[in-house]
Amino acid sequence: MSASFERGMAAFREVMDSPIASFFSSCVHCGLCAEACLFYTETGDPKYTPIHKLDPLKRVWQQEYTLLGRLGALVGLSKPVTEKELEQWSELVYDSCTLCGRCSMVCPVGNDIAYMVRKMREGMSAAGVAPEGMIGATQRAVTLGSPMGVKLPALQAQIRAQEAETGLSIPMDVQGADYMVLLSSMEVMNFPEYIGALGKIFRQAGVSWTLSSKAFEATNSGIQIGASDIAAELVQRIVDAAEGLGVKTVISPECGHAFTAIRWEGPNLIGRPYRFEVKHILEVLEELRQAGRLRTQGCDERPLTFHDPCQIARRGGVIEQPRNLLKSVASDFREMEEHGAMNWCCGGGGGVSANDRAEELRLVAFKRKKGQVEALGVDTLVTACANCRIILEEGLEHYNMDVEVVGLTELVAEHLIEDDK
Amino acid sequence: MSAMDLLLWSRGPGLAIAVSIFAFGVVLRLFEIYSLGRKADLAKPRVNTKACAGATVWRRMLPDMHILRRSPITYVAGYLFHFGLFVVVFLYAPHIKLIESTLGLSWPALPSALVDLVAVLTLISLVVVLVNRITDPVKRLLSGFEDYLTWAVTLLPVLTGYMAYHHLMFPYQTMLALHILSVELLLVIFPFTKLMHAITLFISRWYNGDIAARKGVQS
Amino acid sequence: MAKLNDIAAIPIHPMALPKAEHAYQAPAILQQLLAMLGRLIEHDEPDSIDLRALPLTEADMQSLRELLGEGEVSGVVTTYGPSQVFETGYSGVWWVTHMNDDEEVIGEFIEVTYCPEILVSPQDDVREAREALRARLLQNQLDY
Amino acid sequence: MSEPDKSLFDLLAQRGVSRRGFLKFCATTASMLGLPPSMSSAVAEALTQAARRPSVIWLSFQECTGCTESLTRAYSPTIESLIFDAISLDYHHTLQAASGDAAEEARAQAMKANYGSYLLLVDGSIPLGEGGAYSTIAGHTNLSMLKEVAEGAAAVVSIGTCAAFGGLPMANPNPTGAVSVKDIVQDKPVMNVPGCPPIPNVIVGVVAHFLTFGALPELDALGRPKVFYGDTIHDRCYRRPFYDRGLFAKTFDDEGARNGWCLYELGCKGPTTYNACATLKWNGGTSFPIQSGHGCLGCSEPKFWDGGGFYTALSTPIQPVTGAAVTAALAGAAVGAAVAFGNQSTKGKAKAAHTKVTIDDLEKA
Repeated sequence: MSASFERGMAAFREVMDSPIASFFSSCVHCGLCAEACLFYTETGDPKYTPIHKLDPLKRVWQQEYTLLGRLGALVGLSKPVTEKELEQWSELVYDSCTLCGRCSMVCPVGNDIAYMVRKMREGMSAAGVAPEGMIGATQRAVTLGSPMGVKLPALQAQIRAQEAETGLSIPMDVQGADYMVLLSSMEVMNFPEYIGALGKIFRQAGVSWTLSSKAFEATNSGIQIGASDIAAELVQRIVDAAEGLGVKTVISPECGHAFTAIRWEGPNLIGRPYRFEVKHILEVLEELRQAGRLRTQGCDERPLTFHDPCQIARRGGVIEQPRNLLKSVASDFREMEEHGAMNWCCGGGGGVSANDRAEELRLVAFKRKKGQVEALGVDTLVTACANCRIILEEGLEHYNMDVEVVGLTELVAEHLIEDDK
Repeated sequence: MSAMDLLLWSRGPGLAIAVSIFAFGVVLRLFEIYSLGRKADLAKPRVNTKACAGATVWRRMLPDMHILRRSPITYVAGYLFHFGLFVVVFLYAPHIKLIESTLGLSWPALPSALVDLVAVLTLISLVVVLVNRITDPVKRLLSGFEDYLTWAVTLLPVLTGYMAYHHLMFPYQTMLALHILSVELLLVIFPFTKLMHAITLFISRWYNGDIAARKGVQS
Repeated sequence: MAKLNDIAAIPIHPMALPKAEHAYQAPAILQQLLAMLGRLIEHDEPDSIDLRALPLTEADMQSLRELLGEGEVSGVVTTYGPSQVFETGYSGVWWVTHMNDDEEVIGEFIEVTYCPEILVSPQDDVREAREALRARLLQNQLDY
Repeated sequence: MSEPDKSLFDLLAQRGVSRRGFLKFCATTASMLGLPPSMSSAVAEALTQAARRPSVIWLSFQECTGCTESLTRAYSPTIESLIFDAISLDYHHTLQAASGDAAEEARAQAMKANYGSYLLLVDGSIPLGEGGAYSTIAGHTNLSMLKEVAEGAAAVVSIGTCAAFGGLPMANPNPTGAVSVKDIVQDKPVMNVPGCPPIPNVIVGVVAHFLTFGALPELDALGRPKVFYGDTIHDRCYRRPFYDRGLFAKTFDDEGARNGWCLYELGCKGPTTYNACATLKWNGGTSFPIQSGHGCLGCSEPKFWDGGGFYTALSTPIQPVTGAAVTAALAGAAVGAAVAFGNQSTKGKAKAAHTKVTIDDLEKA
């Protein structure tokens, strides 16, 4: 079997549910979702209006799931969706949507547009119109265990380096540990200090934790490309490892969509609830801080702000925790005007960062974040998502801005009180 | 057919037909929507979502201030004509009488002159909405025949009502008949066009609020 | 039907007398009279208002009468029922009420003129009167 | 009998009407005709010029004699009655002294003598059911009599709602198959003077207009003289300001009713009824229904008897809609269930056809 238009159409039919039918029934074409989408606000091109990106899905719904649409189709009044259209829509559904969900927050009739784009990608990927870059990343994730092709030996090498630097030992495959930590390839390759930071924090807090050699990768390309079967396979690896080790809690790394994949979509993908809990690393850190087990000293005095990763804040509900943590280690924390649940995306979420052909558009969309940072006059940007971090760094560099990007976990780790070793 | 015949038809069989199609259509559409079903969410929710979903239904009545600044015409004209329609439809004495006679519910009316003024504001804002739809690139891209049809069918009852009240163009009986017929047209197309949003927006907001609230976000 | 005997017990509420605030049209009519007086003075154009063509309340009529008042001249023209004519407190504004033999009002006007036409002796009548008088004198001469 | 060489003015003079009296007559006639006071000189001129004393034939069909009663209640016996002195009412089987063959003979004579110029006044509707057997006069059906008399008429005036629009006899279920005059007479000018009954002054007024100006007055779309039927009762109602302020009597004995508030909610049909009741009033200008505390029934409009209850507001449906709506909703549920079944099957088929997507399925072959 291979991807085909028919498989795509069948997938559209399969994903249709009551919320989608209600959303399409409610849309009054007011166009306000455009004003919430950075791809529209930064380009001014109306084709980037979020609801417009769903046009083929809407027509399938109308023509196949409403009486009037069926009658219309019978007498030849409706325009059937064509393969060519799906190819055209590929750019709108993949390149110009980060699934950030900002449109879903402002729609006056309450349509969750991001929910529908996620569903629409099921059909788009089945029809074979997903971007090459994302297909490649997905294939690597399944065959190699990581979209970036990071294998266990690479991780082990990074762990050894961190152990050397911190003088701590990083636990691996510890049966019965309380926490199993997941990582994203980007952290492994680009920000290995995250692993060291975790080691320091957990040592101070006295937490029993472990990594798994069978499942350390938390990112899930299946979610981004919209192939639930593949996403389920990737989630299953983690579930098997966590349940095999008998951990109580699995910790999602500082990566937005990984959190969505493992925390919110996972149980639905594998078709059953977990026998463990899933928490984002920031939730765990804030719990430890509140319990007095995470003690810090000193404050970073640089003016800094926090970039909310969409999937962690707006689509993940982790909003207060990073602020509490940040305030405990920074004295000049400034909020962007629109933040938390109404933050603006960096432009690289939802698989856009893995999609080479979207790069130019993504850098145009970055102007929104650039403007937000400039308005605050800060020189440090804290965030909690490895993907955001890379996109922010690229964008800042592209626009020649002298702003440093820091991971929140590492920032917290830097201010840990050094206990007797 | 005399004006009186037309009026009697519109007040009698016409209304019965229109209300029947409306009731038929709305029930059918609700079946269509709910029959597609929704998979139970197996992920452990952060909070009990019912109250939050209900809150979203109400919260979406208010604009996001940043979006309001970006698109003031959509909001101001949109609010104005929705508010105007509400006043004209539900606070004008003859309309209340109609509701009372069919549903048995009644409430005090506003002075006719005030309703008249609101009707004018409604008409103006509807025209603004149309101009905005034609000139704004986003709205123009999204708009099709249905959008212009529903606009016209929404405008007509207000316009004919205003004209009947002021005895413009046709004798009162004819104008009143046209007014009632225009409302009947609205009822007939309501379930099968985006006018249905007046009902489904509550369902949509509920779903939206529910999806967000499971994750601990008030949307 | 037994209740029919209680018919005397049904309360009867006489309608309240019209109140001054129910005089909706009177102010508008006064405005109109002002304009009519202007045209009479400047262009010598008399005019009148047909009160029965207007939807006036009793209160309107009453307040109009009170506001206009009564002036120096009043009289009755008796022809096919009486016609009452009086000048209001405002010179040039006359109130004319035509009645039939049964004294039912068949026409009611406010006339803005120097003298209502019905009071002026018709030229033909004056001419006939001269002839009649002349004939009478001629008769008298014969008699003497 | 008739003196066709004499003008109305001459006739009046003959009866001792003075020049002042004539002036008064013209002023009140203009007022009655709904003309502005300045038109009274035009009336005077027309009357002095006019030299006619037309024959009038009055036919009564399916009616209650209310219209004739109304006519005889026109201000008596003075000025307007002179108009009737000026016409020759040659046949009116209720009012005339002659009866039987003599009466019918008078009609035949009048028709013969004035063929093509007489005015035909009709009250009552014409039954067509059972070959017209429901109403006959001297062995003639109403239909045949109307056709016969209308043929030689200069114009026809339908007096009352029955003649004008079918009225009560034509009301649902219309057992006699009643129709209006206009349904029968289509080759003559027909003027409608509806009302149940029409205001007496209006009957007199339209005849006066015919006498004065030699023609029917300007008519509206329903064939009614605009001077009397140009405005709705509602437009000319002294209670209108209460409507505009939203003050309505809720029952016939509440505070609002006592304060003279608008009767809209008590079923007043004033807004859709064109007539002169609110200005001309009844009983010599004494009052009219709304002034006496009752809503307008809309009696001068077509189908007023079938237009919903007299005591239900104009904006309410005239037939219940709840039953139809419930039935329709049930039908919607039934069709909805069928569509739901279809949707489930469409979705089910898509699901059944689903084969697990693997990484090899992401690209087209």
